[in-house]
Amino acid sequence: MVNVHVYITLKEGVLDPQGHAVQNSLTALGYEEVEKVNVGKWLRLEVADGNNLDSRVENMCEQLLANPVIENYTYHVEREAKV
Amino acid sequence: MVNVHVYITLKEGVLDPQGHAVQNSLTALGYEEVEKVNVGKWLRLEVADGNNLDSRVENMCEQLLANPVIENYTYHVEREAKV
Amino acid sequence: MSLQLEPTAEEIHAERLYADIGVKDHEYERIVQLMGRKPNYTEIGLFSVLWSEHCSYKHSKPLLKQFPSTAPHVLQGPGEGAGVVDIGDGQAVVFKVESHNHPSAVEPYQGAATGVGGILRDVFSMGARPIALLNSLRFGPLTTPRMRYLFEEVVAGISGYGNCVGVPTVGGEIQFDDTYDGNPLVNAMCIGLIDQNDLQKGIAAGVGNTVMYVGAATGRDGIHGATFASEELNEDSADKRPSVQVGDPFTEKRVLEACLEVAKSDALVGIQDMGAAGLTSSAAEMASKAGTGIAMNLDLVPQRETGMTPYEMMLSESQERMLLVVEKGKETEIEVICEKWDLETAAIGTVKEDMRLTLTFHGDVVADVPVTALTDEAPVYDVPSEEPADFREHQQRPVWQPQSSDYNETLLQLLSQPTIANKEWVYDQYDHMVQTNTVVMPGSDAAVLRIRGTEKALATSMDGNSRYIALDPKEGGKIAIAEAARNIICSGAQPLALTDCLNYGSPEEPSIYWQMEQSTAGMSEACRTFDTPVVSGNVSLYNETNGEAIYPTPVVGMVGLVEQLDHVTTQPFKQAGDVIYIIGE
Amino acid sequence: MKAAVIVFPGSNCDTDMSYALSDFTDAETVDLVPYTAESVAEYDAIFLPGGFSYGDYLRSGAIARFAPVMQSVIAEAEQGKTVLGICNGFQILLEAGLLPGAMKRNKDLKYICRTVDVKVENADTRFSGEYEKGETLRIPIAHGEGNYECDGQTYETLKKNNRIVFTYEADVNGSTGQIAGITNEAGNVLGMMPHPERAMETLLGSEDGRRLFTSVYRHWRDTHVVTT
Ligand SMILES: Nc1ncnc2c1ncn2[C@@H]1O[C@H](COP(=O)(O)OP(=O)(O)O)[C@@H](O)[C@H]1O
Repeated sequence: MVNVHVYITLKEGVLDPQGHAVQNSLTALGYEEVEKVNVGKWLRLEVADGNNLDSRVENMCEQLLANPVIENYTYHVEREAKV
Repeated sequence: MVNVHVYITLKEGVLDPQGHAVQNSLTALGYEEVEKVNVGKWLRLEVADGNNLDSRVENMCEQLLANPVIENYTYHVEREAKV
Repeated sequence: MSLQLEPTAEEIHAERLYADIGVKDHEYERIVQLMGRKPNYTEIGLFSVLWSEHCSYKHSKPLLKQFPSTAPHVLQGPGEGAGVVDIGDGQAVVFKVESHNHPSAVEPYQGAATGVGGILRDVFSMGARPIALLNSLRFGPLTTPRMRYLFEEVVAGISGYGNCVGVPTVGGEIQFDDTYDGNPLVNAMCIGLIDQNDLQKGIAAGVGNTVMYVGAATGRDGIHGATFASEELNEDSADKRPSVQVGDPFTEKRVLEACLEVAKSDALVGIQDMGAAGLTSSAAEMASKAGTGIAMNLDLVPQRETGMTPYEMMLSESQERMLLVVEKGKETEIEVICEKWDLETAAIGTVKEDMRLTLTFHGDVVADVPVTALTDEAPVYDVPSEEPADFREHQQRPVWQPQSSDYNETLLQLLSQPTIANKEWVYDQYDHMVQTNTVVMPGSDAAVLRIRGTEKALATSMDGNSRYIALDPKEGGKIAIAEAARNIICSGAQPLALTDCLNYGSPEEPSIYWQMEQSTAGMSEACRTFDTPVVSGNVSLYNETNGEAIYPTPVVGMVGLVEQLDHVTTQPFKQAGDVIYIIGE
Repeated sequence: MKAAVIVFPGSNCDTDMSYALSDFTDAETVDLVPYTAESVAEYDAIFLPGGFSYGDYLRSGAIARFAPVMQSVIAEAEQGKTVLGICNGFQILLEAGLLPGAMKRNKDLKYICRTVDVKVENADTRFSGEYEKGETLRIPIAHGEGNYECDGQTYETLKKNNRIVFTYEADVNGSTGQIAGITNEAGNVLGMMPHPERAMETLLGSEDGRRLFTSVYRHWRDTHVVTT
């Protein structure tokens, strides 16, 4: 079993209303040092390890997890340290 | 300027209907190797570097970014490689 | 927590562990007497939730008895999931209000959302399709970030849940006052429509019938929610947080559709929502109403988490779950319907003759309790009451005549009070039109919903003014009913009946109990005058923060019938030149 | 005309849509078709209703787009059959790639339920034939994710080819070009966020939505019924 972490965010150039709202709230709370915020998703998948893990994960992202029209994704596979 | 990445997820034991729906959908699409999905948030903050960065970020998480009642968070600070 | 780590019956007794879960010494003694032995950990857990104020009404039952609750048009008064009122043509309207104050104070979004979820289930478990939601909210002044957060999140939670399930939120009311600073109130009401033939009850009748579980799997959510709701909030409340229940409106929508289909099946004998105190209250109450017992095998309960103990399963308040009693041999009929809606089902038990709730787990009997001990034998307290010292003072105060030198300015000041101001910001977030029956939308005196296929409509409104009640509970109680009735009448409807939510501080405080007595007496009197019986309701006590109680806040939800759609009247002035009358004093 | 209204788990405007069709058009058949149906080929027009299919989890429409029935819906759309998605239905059509662009959360992050002014930009489609170009309609919106997003080039193409059928008269949710509804290139698929099925009767506030359904019906009649 491996943990796959998928990170999804809006593409550069796509307005991020959520990020904007978070940044405004941070400024209002006095965190003026924060200059930009993007809000994205982080999905953790527990996956049975196997052949083609990478290409399978990529397919999942392309097909379902991210919307390629407005989103980018990256992922990384975390293999538990062998005992 | 540094990039701070904040990762937010539901606490252990808190129902994650979203994760559940995504997992079902992945199974239906034939990705039966996926045994569990959690959907969390990933925020990227561009922050002016400075003193107490860590404690400031922690405060932001506690105060606004995460909902400590049901969510856990972690973060890491990515400093751009010096030229 | 594993089973072996649970305290033994002896330890629970010797170390008074029952007190940690809200059971008083004399209550414990009574439990031992009723059982003929000391309860084990699971058993004391069952008692702690069923004997909590939330489930047993131990401090409020005598007061509820005063309410008129019968009339020729009342088909079902208090006692079931919701009240049922005849509206002619073989149809009936089903409604109830429920509080979710404490959960909302801790986690406002989920607290409010699951409040909506719970009241929806109370209505559709009767076999009725929910056609409208309302809510009554109380917050402190919006001057602190915390209060603005609570307010925004409560509204978002109501909207997030109701909108997704597809039941329009058509009305409600909001007031802001210092008294709610530490203890906001979130009361949600649901109205359903049903063909009288389809009415269902929460009973476990028919020895040998199967007890089935439908809906979301059980997790450790909200364990002790019902006890928690019966305690005051204090600094420790934060520690109880991880037990927060999270709502899943998508599952609720499927449970709703499945239950309405199941309700048409002959296989169904009884059905009840697993609300507060989950599996415990639904099983015990269904058996109690039928005079039967239930034996359940907890290994068969669908579980979301591993290693759950019987105690945890019985007390879990995981949302979107229903308990069904199904005619033996007809289980597949139910399974087929649930499968269509992609829902988990499990046959987890059997109706017994012995009038006991018997639970087995991993082959052992882990609880064996007489059903009546859990329900009928729950204590009812005769509480001392005492007129508060300042009551007479208030009464003797001279009538205050407001003075204003600039009426325009005063008017603007009044209109900018959050309590008076336009609430569009709130109701724009609620889908108030889905199901396409909303004739009068939020913003008028009462919301009006047409009944498709007829010329009739329903009018509904929620009202309550705790300041009046704090000053004079009896008159204030009458005023609350009268206000609701006026709103219904102004909309062109005849008031039919009402549901009420009684939000107060600790009943163990004599002056608060006195307020409860007086205000409910006033309400009862007004109900008789208007011929609007109370068909359902809810009681929320211990609304206090660090010893400071809220104003007594009974809230009324009334439903009226519009006989002809063209009787519907709305609030705004219609055109220049129309004459304005004032009726009344 | 045989009309199919698809019911996904979590759809909640399905019955409203079906009333709009059966009470206000001359459609012979209006069926609520479950998401598990294998084919919708027998229908002349396919309607994807509003609601929260699959709870709108992950992204609205993302999971519904893979519901079993969608294969057939996509195939029929590609063959030129009339397909109309309203609100969540629009979101599903976007996710399915039958229409360009994507939906984001409303610019102020709140769900909005309100009747708004919607302008008819193109009255020359099978969905809007009974409206006048430039006409203002009063139609309710009810959505949290109706902030339509597309890249500049897509927007230019939509404009150039008259594929923008409806726009909001005010910026209600942040949509690119205040877009409220668009068609595909062939003009047989329409997605729109406003709810015409909620604007069928003056009793409920407006009947400006009626002509959308009658337009679809008339188009079907004109192309299928041989008049003698
Ligand atoms: N204030 C009240 N007025 C009238 N009836 C009430 C009141 N409070 C509770 N009831 C009735 O008592 C019964 C039990 O209520 P409750 O425990 O809230 O049900 P549930 O288990 O569905 O939450 C219900 O029929 C309810 O309508």
